[in-house]
Amino acid sequence: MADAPTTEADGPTAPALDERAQQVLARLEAELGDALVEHGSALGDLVVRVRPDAWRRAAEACRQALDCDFLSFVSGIDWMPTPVVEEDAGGDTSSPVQPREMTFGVAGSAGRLQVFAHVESTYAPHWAVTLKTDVDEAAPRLESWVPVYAGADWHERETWEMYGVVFDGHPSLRHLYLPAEFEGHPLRKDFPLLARDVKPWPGLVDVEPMPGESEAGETAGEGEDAS
Amino acid sequence: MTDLLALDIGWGTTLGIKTLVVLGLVPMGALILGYTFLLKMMSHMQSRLGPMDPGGFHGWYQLVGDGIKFLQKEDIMPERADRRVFALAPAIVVLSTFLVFVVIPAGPRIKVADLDVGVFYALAVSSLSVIGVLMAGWASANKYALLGGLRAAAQLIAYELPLVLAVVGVVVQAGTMNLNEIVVFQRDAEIFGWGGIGFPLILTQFIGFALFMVATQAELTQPPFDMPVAESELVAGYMVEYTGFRFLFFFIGEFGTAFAFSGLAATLFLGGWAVPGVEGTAADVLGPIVLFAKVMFVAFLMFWARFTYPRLREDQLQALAWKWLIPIALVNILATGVLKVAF
Amino acid sequence: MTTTPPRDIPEFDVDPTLYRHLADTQMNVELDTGDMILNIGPQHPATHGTLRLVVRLDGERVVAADPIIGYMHRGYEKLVEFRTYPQITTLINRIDWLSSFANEVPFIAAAERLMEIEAPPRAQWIRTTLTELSRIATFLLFLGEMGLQVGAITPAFYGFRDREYVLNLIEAVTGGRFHPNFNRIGGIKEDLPWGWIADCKQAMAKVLESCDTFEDLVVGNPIFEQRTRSIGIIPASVGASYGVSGSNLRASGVDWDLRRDGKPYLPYHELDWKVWTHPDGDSFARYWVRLQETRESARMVLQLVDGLPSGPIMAKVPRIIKVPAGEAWINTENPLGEMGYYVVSKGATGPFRVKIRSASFSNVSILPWVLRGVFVPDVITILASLYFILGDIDR
Amino acid sequence: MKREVKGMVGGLGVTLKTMLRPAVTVQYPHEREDPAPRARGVIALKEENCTVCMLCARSCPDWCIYIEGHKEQRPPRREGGRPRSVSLLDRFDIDYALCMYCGICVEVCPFDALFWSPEYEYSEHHIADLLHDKEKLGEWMATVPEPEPLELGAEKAKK
Repeated sequence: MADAPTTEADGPTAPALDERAQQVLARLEAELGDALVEHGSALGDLVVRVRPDAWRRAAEACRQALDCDFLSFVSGIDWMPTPVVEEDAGGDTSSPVQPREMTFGVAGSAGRLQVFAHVESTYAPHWAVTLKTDVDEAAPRLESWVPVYAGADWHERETWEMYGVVFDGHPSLRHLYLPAEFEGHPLRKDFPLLARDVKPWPGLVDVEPMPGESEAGETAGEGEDAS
Repeated sequence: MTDLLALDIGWGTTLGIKTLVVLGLVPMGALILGYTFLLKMMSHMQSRLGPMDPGGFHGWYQLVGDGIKFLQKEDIMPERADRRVFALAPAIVVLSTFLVFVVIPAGPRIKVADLDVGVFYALAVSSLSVIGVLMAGWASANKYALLGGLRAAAQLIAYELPLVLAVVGVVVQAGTMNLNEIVVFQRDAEIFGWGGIGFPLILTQFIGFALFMVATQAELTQPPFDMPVAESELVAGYMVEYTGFRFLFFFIGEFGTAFAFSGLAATLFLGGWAVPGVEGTAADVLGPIVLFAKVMFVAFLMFWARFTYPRLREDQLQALAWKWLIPIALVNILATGVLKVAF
Repeated sequence: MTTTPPRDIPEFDVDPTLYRHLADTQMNVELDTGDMILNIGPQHPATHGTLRLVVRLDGERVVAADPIIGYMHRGYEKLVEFRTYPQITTLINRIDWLSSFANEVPFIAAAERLMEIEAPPRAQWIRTTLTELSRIATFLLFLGEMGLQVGAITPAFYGFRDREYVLNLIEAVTGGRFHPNFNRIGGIKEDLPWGWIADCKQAMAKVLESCDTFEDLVVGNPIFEQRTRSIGIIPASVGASYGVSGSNLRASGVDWDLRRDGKPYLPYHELDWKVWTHPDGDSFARYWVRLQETRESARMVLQLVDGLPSGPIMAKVPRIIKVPAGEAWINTENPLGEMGYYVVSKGATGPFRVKIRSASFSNVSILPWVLRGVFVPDVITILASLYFILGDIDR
Repeated sequence: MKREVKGMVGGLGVTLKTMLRPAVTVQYPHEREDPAPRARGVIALKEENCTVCMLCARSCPDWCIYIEGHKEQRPPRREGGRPRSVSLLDRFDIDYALCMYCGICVEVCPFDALFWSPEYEYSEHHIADLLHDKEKLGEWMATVPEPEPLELGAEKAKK
């Protein structure tokens, strides 16, 4: 569909797809037709976004038409920015500040949650492709890849417990890493990292000012300037 | 020894002394083998030093200290264990070790019991230990222990046969089952008219010796046949629930039996205490030393293999016993018999 | 050497019914038939840490096996979202702690690509040297460890002993035996200390000698061969669909090595080396392939230190590192297999999302398939031959 | 069959040969191997160089550095100059129970106040004792080695 990748414009100009990636794309387009929503390039690697209802068909196409017999990973991504509880919660400036508005990466997204996967070929010329698909935020569901790639089993279990995406047709969707009674989906952006909340940030300037000098401590905030 | 001291000792006292000697010998032998081979030889084979500090000289005190530590430990019994069987099992294992020691002669008169069926007796009582092992495995109420116990039972039964058959060649050649007489036979026989070193039966019974060593290794559940304890699979097999002095019993049983089997091998194949040309009281003094040296040599071979080889699988072990060792042993007996008649 | 034909294995099947029942064992173990359920781990000598295997036994034969992981899950994918790029290398060091240096490389490479920075040649060569050294360290331990798991104690000590020589080298350069934290975006932290190259050559001679020792002590031993030949056969197609990678897949005859076939990430193409494969796909093949790769790596290190270019070790890098928005997927050939990072950046000082693809995770996920029908001792052999690091499974 | 026998005997040869060679063990408390000069053992603090800029505490991924300070007036360096205000350390603690030994603090320090020392013998019975205060961190300064010379082909250090 849309040929121009909708990467954020301020990034470095993404290198165009090389010849190998072009071939992969051509084959995928032939296999999937209009189920292939968008494609883009992540530093020259092909990233395609497929319609959610074609998720398993995309896997079959990769396995059969592209010889991509090797499953690298299946995982999810939450594009929502981390909600800020208070403006200066503990004054912690050590964590990276991400943009506040929701932006999407290579090949775009329809909403907050996406599932993405990478498959490779063990045969020369070692074709590889990253597949993305959108899942509904309210009721994330997707077809399982297990019938196509047996190794998707654990990856999908992980995605399920970390993002709450339910995979239809998965043999036993149960907790992989976390205890069975765990609630919540830790890798979603609205799941707080408690380790950063329970302890005050030690980076706060704690230099007693000289008598007569103003409080507020901006005097010694030379952290950035000093070096 | 009695004439040497020119004392008239009653049979009761003699029995007491003999019992004490055996009771002392077994832990002693276990200690010596444990220290020399398990702690020191293994360490050096693995490019390490082993214990160096306890006792000052090369950590000689380490095992004694370990023994004392075991005695101080709390006596833990699994909740669902069969308590009486659990408690009895180590005692049976150690008992079988004690009983083997009884018949091994260390000199013309230094012997606890002079049985006419010594060979038969030794091999019979040594397999008593399997009952203890099976009891331990069953009573522990632990799946690993159960697997270990069952493996041990299967293994010890399979290897009893080659062990006995390997010895038959010696018995045929010496014409007696009395261990002391076998030693005397080896001392007095000559190699083509030359009696410098007597006639250690290993010269003709080399195959028998090799089979005996392999079967011994299996009897002692040492690598390459240590499936019943299999550290990396069953953790410690039938011993997994044992601690404190009960574990110490198993330890003494393991190394005591190794000592006893080395003694048997030395007696049957290497000429035992015999030193050609030395007789009477001198032989009584020299005999134990010579026997000890031979025991250490045999034990060295045993432990050398133990520290070098990986372990077989249970079915492969059975295949080895039934397909290779037993047929070879039978052929060996046949050949010995034929040659015995021919010469 | 005769190669045993593989067992009759269906080409491709996922029949979870056999182990679906075990899904419930995580909560309660129910013995509904005469089979015995044996719980191997999380504390068991053969599981190198805290892997837990629930196996259902018929006698000593495994009917079904279910690995339970997560006892060491540290949530790195979450933690890295709260850290800046320079801070992250300390964390990802600890994923596969035996070859920590190799863990850093793909992440740093991804950040460098996004920033359009290229490390100077000398830095690249030193990176390659240290990556290969960590591969040697990992494999030497494996070569000994595998002996231990099949019952021979001694090789394990040789493995630990000889690995020390390599760790000493890594420590002399990076300051850390296990956690070097030595890669920086745009280069490396420090240059080699004086006399290091000579030490390195000596150590490589020892490594090659050590490989011969393992050949005599382990590979040549008929008992070892009996225990490993045709045990745990993984056909190439099944292995690939489970994501089994690295030496494990090459032991199944797949001639695929990311150092040669992947996107170039380190100057491997300037070296003279070969990719080892073995057609059998059994435990023995996996051991054999790793033994050959250890030798190959030692030879590569010798070439690397001989051809080390001179020059700077850091490219020009802004003082505060902000990675431009974009996505990068870098996968590399780590000692345990394919290690990859999918880095999503939004232009901040830290990544927005990092998907860590660790090798052991996929290598171990094949266990339910490969353990079916083997004996309990073979379970241990197969676990050892797949060679996993718990930190690499649980991340 | 010949290969099998060779394999069995070859293994025995390896262990026997090793047994006859000296062991590699170092009897630690009696003798010790010195770690490499670059080894990251413990962090030493040169207090007079510290300006309480908090850079180390901020860049620490584990949040294990705790700093407090105060300001003081000092006489001017040159005649007639303005009096300087300097920041002095009151507290500089590193919690080695949390520290990951990454060395980021040493690297970011702009005034050369933090150094690595290869010293490693500071284990404690109580985890709280692993919090080293500025006096203790200052003591480690004595064990900081000189920077090593670099291998051939390295760029000369800029400092």
